[in-house]
Amino acid sequence: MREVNNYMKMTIAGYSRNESLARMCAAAFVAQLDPTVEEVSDIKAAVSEAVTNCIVHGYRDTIGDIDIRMKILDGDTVYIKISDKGAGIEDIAQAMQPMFTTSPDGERAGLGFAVMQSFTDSLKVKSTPGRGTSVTMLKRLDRRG
Amino acid sequence: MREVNNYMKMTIAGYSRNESLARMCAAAFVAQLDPTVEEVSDIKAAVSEAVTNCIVHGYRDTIGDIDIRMKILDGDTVYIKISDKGAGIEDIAQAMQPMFTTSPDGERAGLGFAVMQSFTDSLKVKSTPGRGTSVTMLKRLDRRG
Amino acid sequence: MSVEFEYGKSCLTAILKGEIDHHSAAEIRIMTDGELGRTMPGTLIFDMRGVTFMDSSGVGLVLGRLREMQPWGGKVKISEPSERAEKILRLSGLGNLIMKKAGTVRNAGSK
Amino acid sequence: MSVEFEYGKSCLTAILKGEIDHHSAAEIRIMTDGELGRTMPGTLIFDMRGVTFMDSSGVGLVLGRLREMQPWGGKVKISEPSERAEKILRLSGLGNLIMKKAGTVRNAGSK
Ligand SMILES: Nc1ncnc2c1ncn2[C@@H]1O[C@H](COP(=O)(O)OP(=O)(O)O)[C@@H](O)[C@H]1O
Ligand SMILES: Nc1ncnc2c1ncn2[C@@H]1O[C@H](COP(=O)(O)OP(=O)(O)O)[C@@H](O)[C@H]1O
Repeated sequence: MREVNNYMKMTIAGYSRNESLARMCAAAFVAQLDPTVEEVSDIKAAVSEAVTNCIVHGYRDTIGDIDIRMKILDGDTVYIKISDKGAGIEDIAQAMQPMFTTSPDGERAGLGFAVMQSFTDSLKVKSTPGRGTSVTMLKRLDRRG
Repeated sequence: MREVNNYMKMTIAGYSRNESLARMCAAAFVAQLDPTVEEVSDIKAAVSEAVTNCIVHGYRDTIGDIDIRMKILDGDTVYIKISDKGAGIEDIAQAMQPMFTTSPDGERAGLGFAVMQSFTDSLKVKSTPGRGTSVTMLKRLDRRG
Repeated sequence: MSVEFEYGKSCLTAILKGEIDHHSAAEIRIMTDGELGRTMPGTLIFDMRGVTFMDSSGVGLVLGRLREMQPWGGKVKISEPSERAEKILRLSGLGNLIMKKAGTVRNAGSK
Repeated sequence: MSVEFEYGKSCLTAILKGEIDHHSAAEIRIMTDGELGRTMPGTLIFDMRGVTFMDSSGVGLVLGRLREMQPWGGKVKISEPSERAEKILRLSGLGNLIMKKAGTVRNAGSK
């Protein structure tokens, strides 16, 4: 793996069709670190969950901006911060419990945070009700070659 | 083709390895319009030229931020604006002439603007010496289906 | 994402191809619920061999269909998810719905 | 992007695979100039069959090698560029360096 320092930030509209856009851009960003297929899949899943949460819970029936920041730290760690300016979370500890969901239509499994947690090395959630939510994830890539 | 309204903006660091990042994100953004392979290639080439110019001419031996904005207009037209805060261009008309280049090492062909022009439907260049340059391109996609 | 349906004896198979996220899960749900309402199968099989990406929306999709089929006591099975999809399904306790390659689609309805 | 070199009678072939942009062109240039300096071939062939993307950096790459080979009067040929790469090469008047499938790599050196 080459030592790389890099960053990118992007803002996408909170349409559900942009979930795949976010995943693809995240995968493109980490490509230069020569990650394994598994590492790319982990990052895509984590990004997908975080972006979906902004759309489904943050903005609900409205369309708002989602900010995605990515950085490479120490040449081998991917930093990902995804934030919205939507509804926010009242009780973060409760929200992070596996199977907990406030989704009314029953189509959410309450596993978004669980997936983010199990597919990255570190997850931090900040939120202010009425102001928005940000999740920050770190993923260390295996040093190869 | 589906009627789609969408937008995205991103900022990338002016490292040459991010030329491919910019192309991939642009391709991912237009994917939802169900474009032809040729249309995607046209857009990738145009984005690649504009981003390369920011890196090579705008920032030269320094690393600066490159802004990329994309929008979908009228459901079938891709709007792309790429800008830097670098050196700027003294004489835009001269710069846009095919084969004109200020590249000192002779590895540039002076065809960046020619490619942008021939692969998109509209190209506008704005620049202020010492302040930076922006190129705005429009590409109409074929309506299919 | 594409969905194709195959009908067996009291068994509906939804062959999923592509990526399952919140966006595409909504499309799969609408199409699948249409078929479920018409055919009321004893078993719904999600054939996941062609799924290239799945996040927790896939779990929501399965849970939602289980609920949908409750009125007539229908079951859901998941056929050949990728290793990664399986990991996510197991996170939610849906591991017991998974059919591996050995237990093929044909004898799933009787299980 | 990857570059492989093949040596023929007074002919060096650089087999390019992947994407040619300003970033990768720099890598190709360094490797190719190393080989050129060692072997001083009469003809350098860029084999572009495996090139999946090319912007005007590819033209700069060709022009730069033409200049590099000027001291000994070497020539550059471009073998089987894609339709799109060809379009860009023709924009710059390099169309006459292109070898299509009919004129194969073998007899290019004598042309
Ligand atoms: N960006 C967000 N904005 C507001 N609420 C959120 C956000 N992300 C998560 N939540 C809250 O946390 C809960 C659990 O999230 P998660 O574990 O991703 O499961 P799910 O998305 O399936 O509900 C959500 O149901 C919601 O109440
Ligand atoms: N973003 C930019 N900042 C400063 N100068 C630029 C920029 N883009 C283009 N130019 C000027 O315009 C010239 C022509 O550009 P172009 O047609 O892309 O050819 P090339 O990049 O091969 O030089 C460049 O050589 C440079 O002088």
